[in-house]
Amino acid sequence: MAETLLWVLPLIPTVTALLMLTTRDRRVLSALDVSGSAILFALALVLAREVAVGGPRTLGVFRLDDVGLVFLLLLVVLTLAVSIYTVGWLEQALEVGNMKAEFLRSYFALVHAFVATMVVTVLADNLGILWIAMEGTTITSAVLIGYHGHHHGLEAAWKYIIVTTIGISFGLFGTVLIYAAAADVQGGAGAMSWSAIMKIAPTLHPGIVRIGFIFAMVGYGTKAGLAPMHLWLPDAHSQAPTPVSALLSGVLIKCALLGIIRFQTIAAAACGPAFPAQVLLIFGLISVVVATPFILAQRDIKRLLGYHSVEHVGIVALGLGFGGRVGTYGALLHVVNHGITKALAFFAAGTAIARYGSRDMRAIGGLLAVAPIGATLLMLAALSLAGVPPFSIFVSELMVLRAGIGQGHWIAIAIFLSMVVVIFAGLLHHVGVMAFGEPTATASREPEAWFPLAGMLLLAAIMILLGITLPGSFDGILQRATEVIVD
Amino acid sequence: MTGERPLALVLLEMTLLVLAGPLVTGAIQKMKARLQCRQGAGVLQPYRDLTKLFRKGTVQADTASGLFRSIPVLVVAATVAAGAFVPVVRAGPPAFPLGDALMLLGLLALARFLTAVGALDAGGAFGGMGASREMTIAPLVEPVLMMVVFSTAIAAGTTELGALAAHRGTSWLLAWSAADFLGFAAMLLLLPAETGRIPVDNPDTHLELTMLHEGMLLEHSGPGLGCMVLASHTRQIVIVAVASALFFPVGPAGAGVVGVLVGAGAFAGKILALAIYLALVESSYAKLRLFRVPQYLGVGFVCALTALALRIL
Amino acid sequence: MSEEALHAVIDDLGALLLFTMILIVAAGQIYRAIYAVSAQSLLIALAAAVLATATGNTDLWVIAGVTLAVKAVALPWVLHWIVQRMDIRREIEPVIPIAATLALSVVIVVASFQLTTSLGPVRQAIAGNALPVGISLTLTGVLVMATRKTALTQMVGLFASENGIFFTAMAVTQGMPLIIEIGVILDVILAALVMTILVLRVRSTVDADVADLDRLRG
Amino acid sequence: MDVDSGLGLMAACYGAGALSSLLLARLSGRLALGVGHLAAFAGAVAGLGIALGVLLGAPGRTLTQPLPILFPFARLSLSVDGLSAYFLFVISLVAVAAALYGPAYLRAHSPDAGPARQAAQGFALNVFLGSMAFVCCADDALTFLFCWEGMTLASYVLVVSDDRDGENARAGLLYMVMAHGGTALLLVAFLILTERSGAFDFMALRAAARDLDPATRTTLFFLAFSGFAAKAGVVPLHVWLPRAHPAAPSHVSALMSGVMLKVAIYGILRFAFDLLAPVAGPLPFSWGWIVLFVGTISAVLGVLYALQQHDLKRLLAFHSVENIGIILIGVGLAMILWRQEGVGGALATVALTAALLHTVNHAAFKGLLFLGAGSVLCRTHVRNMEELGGLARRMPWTAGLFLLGAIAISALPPLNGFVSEWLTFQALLGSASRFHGPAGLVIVFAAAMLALTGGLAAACFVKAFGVTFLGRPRTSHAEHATEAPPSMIAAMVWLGAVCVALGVAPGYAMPLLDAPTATLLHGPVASAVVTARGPLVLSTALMPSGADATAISMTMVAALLLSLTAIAWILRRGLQPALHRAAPTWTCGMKPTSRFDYTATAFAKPLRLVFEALYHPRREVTRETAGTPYVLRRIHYAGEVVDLAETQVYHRVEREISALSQAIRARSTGRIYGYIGFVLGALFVALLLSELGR
Repeated sequence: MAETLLWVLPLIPTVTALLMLTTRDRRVLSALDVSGSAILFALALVLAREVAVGGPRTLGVFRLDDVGLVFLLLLVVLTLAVSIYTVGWLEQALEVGNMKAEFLRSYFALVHAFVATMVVTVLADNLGILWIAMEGTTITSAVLIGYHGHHHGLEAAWKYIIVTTIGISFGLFGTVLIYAAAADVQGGAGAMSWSAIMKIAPTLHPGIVRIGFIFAMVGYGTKAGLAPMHLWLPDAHSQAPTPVSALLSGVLIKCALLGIIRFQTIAAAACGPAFPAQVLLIFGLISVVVATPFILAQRDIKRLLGYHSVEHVGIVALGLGFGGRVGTYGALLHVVNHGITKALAFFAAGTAIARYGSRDMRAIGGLLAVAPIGATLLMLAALSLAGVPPFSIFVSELMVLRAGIGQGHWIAIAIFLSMVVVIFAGLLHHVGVMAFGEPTATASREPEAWFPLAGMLLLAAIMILLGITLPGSFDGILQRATEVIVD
Repeated sequence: MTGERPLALVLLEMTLLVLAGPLVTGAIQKMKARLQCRQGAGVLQPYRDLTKLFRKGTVQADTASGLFRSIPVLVVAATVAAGAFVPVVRAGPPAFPLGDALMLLGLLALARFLTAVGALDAGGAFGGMGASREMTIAPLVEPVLMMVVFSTAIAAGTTELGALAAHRGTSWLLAWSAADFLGFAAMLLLLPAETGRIPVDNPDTHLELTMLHEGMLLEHSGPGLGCMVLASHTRQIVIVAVASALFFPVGPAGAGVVGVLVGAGAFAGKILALAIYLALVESSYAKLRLFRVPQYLGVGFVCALTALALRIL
Repeated sequence: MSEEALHAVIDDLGALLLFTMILIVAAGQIYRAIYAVSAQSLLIALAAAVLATATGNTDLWVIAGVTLAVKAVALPWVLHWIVQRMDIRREIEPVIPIAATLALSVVIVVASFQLTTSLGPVRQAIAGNALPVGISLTLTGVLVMATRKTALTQMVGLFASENGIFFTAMAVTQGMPLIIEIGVILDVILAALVMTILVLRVRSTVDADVADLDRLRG
Repeated sequence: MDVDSGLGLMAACYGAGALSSLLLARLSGRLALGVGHLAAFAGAVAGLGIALGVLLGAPGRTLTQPLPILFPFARLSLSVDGLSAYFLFVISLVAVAAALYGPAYLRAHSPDAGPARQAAQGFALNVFLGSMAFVCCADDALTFLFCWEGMTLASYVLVVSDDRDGENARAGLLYMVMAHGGTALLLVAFLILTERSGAFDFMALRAAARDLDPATRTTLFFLAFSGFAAKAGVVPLHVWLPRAHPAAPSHVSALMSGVMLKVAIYGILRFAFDLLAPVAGPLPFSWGWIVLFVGTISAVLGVLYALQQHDLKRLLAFHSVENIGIILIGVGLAMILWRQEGVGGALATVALTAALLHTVNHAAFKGLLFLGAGSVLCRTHVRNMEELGGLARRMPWTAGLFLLGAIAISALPPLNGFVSEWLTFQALLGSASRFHGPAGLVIVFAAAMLALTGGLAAACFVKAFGVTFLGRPRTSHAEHATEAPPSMIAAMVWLGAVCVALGVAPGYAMPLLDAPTATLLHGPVASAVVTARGPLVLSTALMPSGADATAISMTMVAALLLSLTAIAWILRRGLQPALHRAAPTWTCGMKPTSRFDYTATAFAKPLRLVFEALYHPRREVTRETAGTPYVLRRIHYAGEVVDLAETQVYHRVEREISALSQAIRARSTGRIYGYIGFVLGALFVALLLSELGR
């Protein structure tokens, strides 16, 4: 049952994508969109229960263990939320003219193809497949980023595809080296499956693995938006259509992180946990520090959120770098929390942008007056991103911090905390500028549409829920995932 | 501990202070007049003024609030109450806890506070000016006064004036330590400021620009003004009494009627001495500019601080 | 063919690959770069063939064929077509002088050899020149992208570095599983396709080279 | 009421209030507001019940309430011991008034508020009160932090909710940022402990703290202390306070100034005497002295800056800085004296009693004053004193109660402010005679500064009350003011009554202080030391010198004052019936107008000149002359006093950071080859480093 699901899961978005091409009617497309995501969601939940009780499931090059499960859940939840949000967003976008009715089906098809590739990356056990799917996400999302067709979008798309392809090719190089090291010990195709490699990892040649890990780290790190390879990220995430931005920031960079985690486990087994931890720690710190000034001095709200993703990916890397059960657990939790919160933030920002017809935060004013609920959600998301309880991100940051203190990385902690406080100030300032004050003339006064709100409220509910409690089942998954990574 | 001063005695001392208050003023005025080679009014003049005031009718500013009428009452009550905490004729704590030096200073501050509020109530520039200046000087005087009190209190381990006096016993100048001298010097510097006399304030003037305390009384009239004046008389004698209780021996504790009489005589003597001092200062100095006063008080502050330091080190 | 001979051949091919890479770096004209890349791909295909004969791994024949068809012929042809389709300037516009780029590539080569010699005792295939050559090919390819202004030259650099990876994959591991190789090549084709579309669209909407756009900053 | 179920009840009340005000807002904003505040009122009453139940219950009684397991890695629970109960008591005391005051105020102050805003205010108020109450009841780090941040967040919402102008937003921002920074420090302090203990509950933290080395212990304390100080508005971390507190609705200002700062005090006490305290022996030397020093500085600077404010609520906010300083003097003294051999114990109790008593006193009179300022604000919509005046005749109740509060905060007998300052003085004196050498001098200096503070406070409130309520109205706003609605008056009367009660019969309040003093000091309890000679007498028995201790009786003094007032009143009526008439004020014969009245600026000018060095006053005078310079048409004077910490430190830092980030951002050329270069460089450097790392 579960094994077949492993095959079915990637097929669903693929089929949905193909179905999209058969019609032009917007309602049908939206219905397809939502139902496809819903089915994916449901099946993923079934699979999750299977795995939670029966342990990892393997089928050919596909394998779902608890680590993958964490990412899979995030993926399907966000896909569903995005679909719901898109229904409402589309109307606004069509009015404004960002989207052309005749290209809609290709848009939807691409989105689902994108989702399909991401599903594969999450399910892939074979590092080669992982890489292929990852490159696949690059290609599909590149088209989506350039979708609006104005030359900002095209520029972003070009930068995105070139830079990430380079990164990914480094990733491939890393994969090749790991494969080479593994093939020495045990030849054949099995030498490329992560689970098989993990069995023999301690016997691998540390030198090669070391080089391989660095290549993979930089490669997938580029895709994950770790500084200093992050430069494409704010461009891409700011230019993509809002739902796509949410997927990019919420899920895609997390998939890249999954890749990094896979290689980290191998490296940790082969040349001791200290080495990959150090690398992750350094990249994480760089990301947090580099993101700060750009967040403070930002004017474009979506770029702001993009740089925020850089910071948070950095925090995840820090968590993995601090290591230990706590750190890893915190990092995984942070992956989920940030994914959900960031998607929410992008949604709220998207509606605000549609309302004001501008992405300059100085032009968006008095949002609370014209759109109280949307503004409130935006502020909630911002506060959560800034790490304020009772919102989810506080908990995961707390654990990362705890791990750091436990390991005694005082300097890292000091830098991290001061940056977090400064970023908090900047973010709150920006949001305050948008939310308070008198609404600007350009603002449309029409009441808030329900469909985008529904998508946002779903995410906000999860965000607050994860902020005030951690359900036992979810905790169990995280615990087992931590075990997989740590020992 | 058993108190040496029963309630009756305390009240008696308090009334004594109230009654003797105007006399001290009169005496000082007389001495000043003499020193300035004038005849001067009789020593009892303040009493006459008071009785006259209490007979007169009142003119109240039409802008004043209902508060204005009750201000003089509260002021005089607070000031007189402060008089209850000073040992006059007999040292030693009262038979029952009442109030200490801090309470005394607090009540005087309350009186000052209310006076200033009353001064602002009528509106008009002079009241405000007086209040502003009074409330500028007061915060500078109070800490110094407190430190003087502390400098003796630390030795005695209490801030209750009767107990302080008892602790000092009948030791006289010869028995003084350096701290006592310094403290007393500070006290002498403070007396004119607290009693509103030259060089800090000038009780005789009614030239608006120079007056502090008088400025606050401008809008009061008749019995109200009477209360205010009585209050300032009382305040003066209370301060003087505090000074004498802190530094001079008070009538021996536990003595009988004779002792009380002796104490009363001693009290009169001490008060007279300090009155003479005040008169001398007033007629031999000029009033300071308002913004020179802080320097003047600074000297007192240094003396008091040194006194404290000597006590502690 | 004997083990030593095989490694000797592979090393020679590696040397040739490095040479073509130098050509790409030094190329002052877009056509030269394109030809150099196709030549490079040709050498890769050759290497695949050699390995196939040596190891008798039939997958490698397929790979050799695909590489020949796609990377040595198709992609260069596409690039060529683009150049002619929209007559962009033939000259390559370097960000830093070509001489400097050459110097940097030398640094890269030396560094990668140093890197691999410090690996310690490993199998001949890795200890030999294959790995360092692969690394330096990959990095130099990226270096080309980082020092050229036009979109086409960047694509050229990308393919070059892909070649480096392919060479490493074959030489060091005697070829990865076929499906993976195919998938990789498919991805490369798709990526090339999307890039081409982007280049053309930018050229058609705003008459500019996509790699020159720098509106998004900060 | 059954105390054990109280916590649940209180939580239910606040929760219900929060939710109902969100849900009812769709029906009607006013309804939501009313119900929300009603629930808050109920919650506050429940809080009072719990607090009194624990404080007056069996000694050492602690009620603990495990919470559902929300996080697998932490066991959460609430526990109300003496200290918690006392602060819960203080919070609820003011909360009652605020809940009573709120609806009428909000309606009168911003009648045009939409339902969304009213819902937000009702919701935030309940969350604010609830989280404040539960911070004090938290028995584990996680609950503490959650409620702590909830408190900050809710108050932030209330601050920005009042008016949607930029001023509030900026104030809120500054507030949030500083609070967040403080929380970050707390977080580290807590986490260091949790890492050692492996658990989050305070019991485990105590155990972990038992075997700390002195250096770590002290580091932890100062981490926590600076975290709390940022919240308590201790100089130099006070800059947010005078901006944020006035910006909030007045009853919330009352809560923030009167209560929220005290929660920080609670945190300091909890850390110093409970969590981090060594098993035996006195606290590390540096703690108490630094706290004492900081407290003294805050007290003096707070009142000095307050003197120069013309914004009524801002002035009050600065006074909170002062009073927190006074409380910290007591706390620091208690830290110094605690477990000192000899009679240090009794003295420590006196000091702590003074601090705790001043906590509740300040809550009462500061709450009263803010509510008074609020009713002035909602009737005149003016916060600047210079535009007020003459309100005493138009709002007699408000004026009277404000005057009461003013006398209390100026530490004048017979009201409560005097009592706690008297105790502080006694503690200072006692310890001064105990510590010979420089230590004693420092203490005496603190005493002198305290005295100075009292005097300045009196001056400040003569100005505040006189300029706002007395004289003639300066603007039409003040001209047409009317008395505040009865519910607001009632709230003020409640707090005023507390002030009088605590002032006239403080002895009866001492039993409330037994539990906290016992919990913290394990030494002689408050009433054993302070009211040893009967509830009507404040004394400092068991004083070190052994000599006859000082004893005063507020009740007696009050009685004396009362009787004397009666006598004086007779005197005031005059010895014989005489005519009584009203006439215009004497202004040298000119027709008096409101322009003759002394302004706040003018009133504070002499002190501004005396303390010029601290103020750096800025003044510009512009003269309009008619042709010749000798004929002046009008002179325009503008002057202001700058807060040194703010201008010299905060603005500078802010400017530097933003300038830096602007510069960095400007460096980025959106050139793709640059992007690629970074990727390549990163890889290259990483490879090299890994090689060197071997």
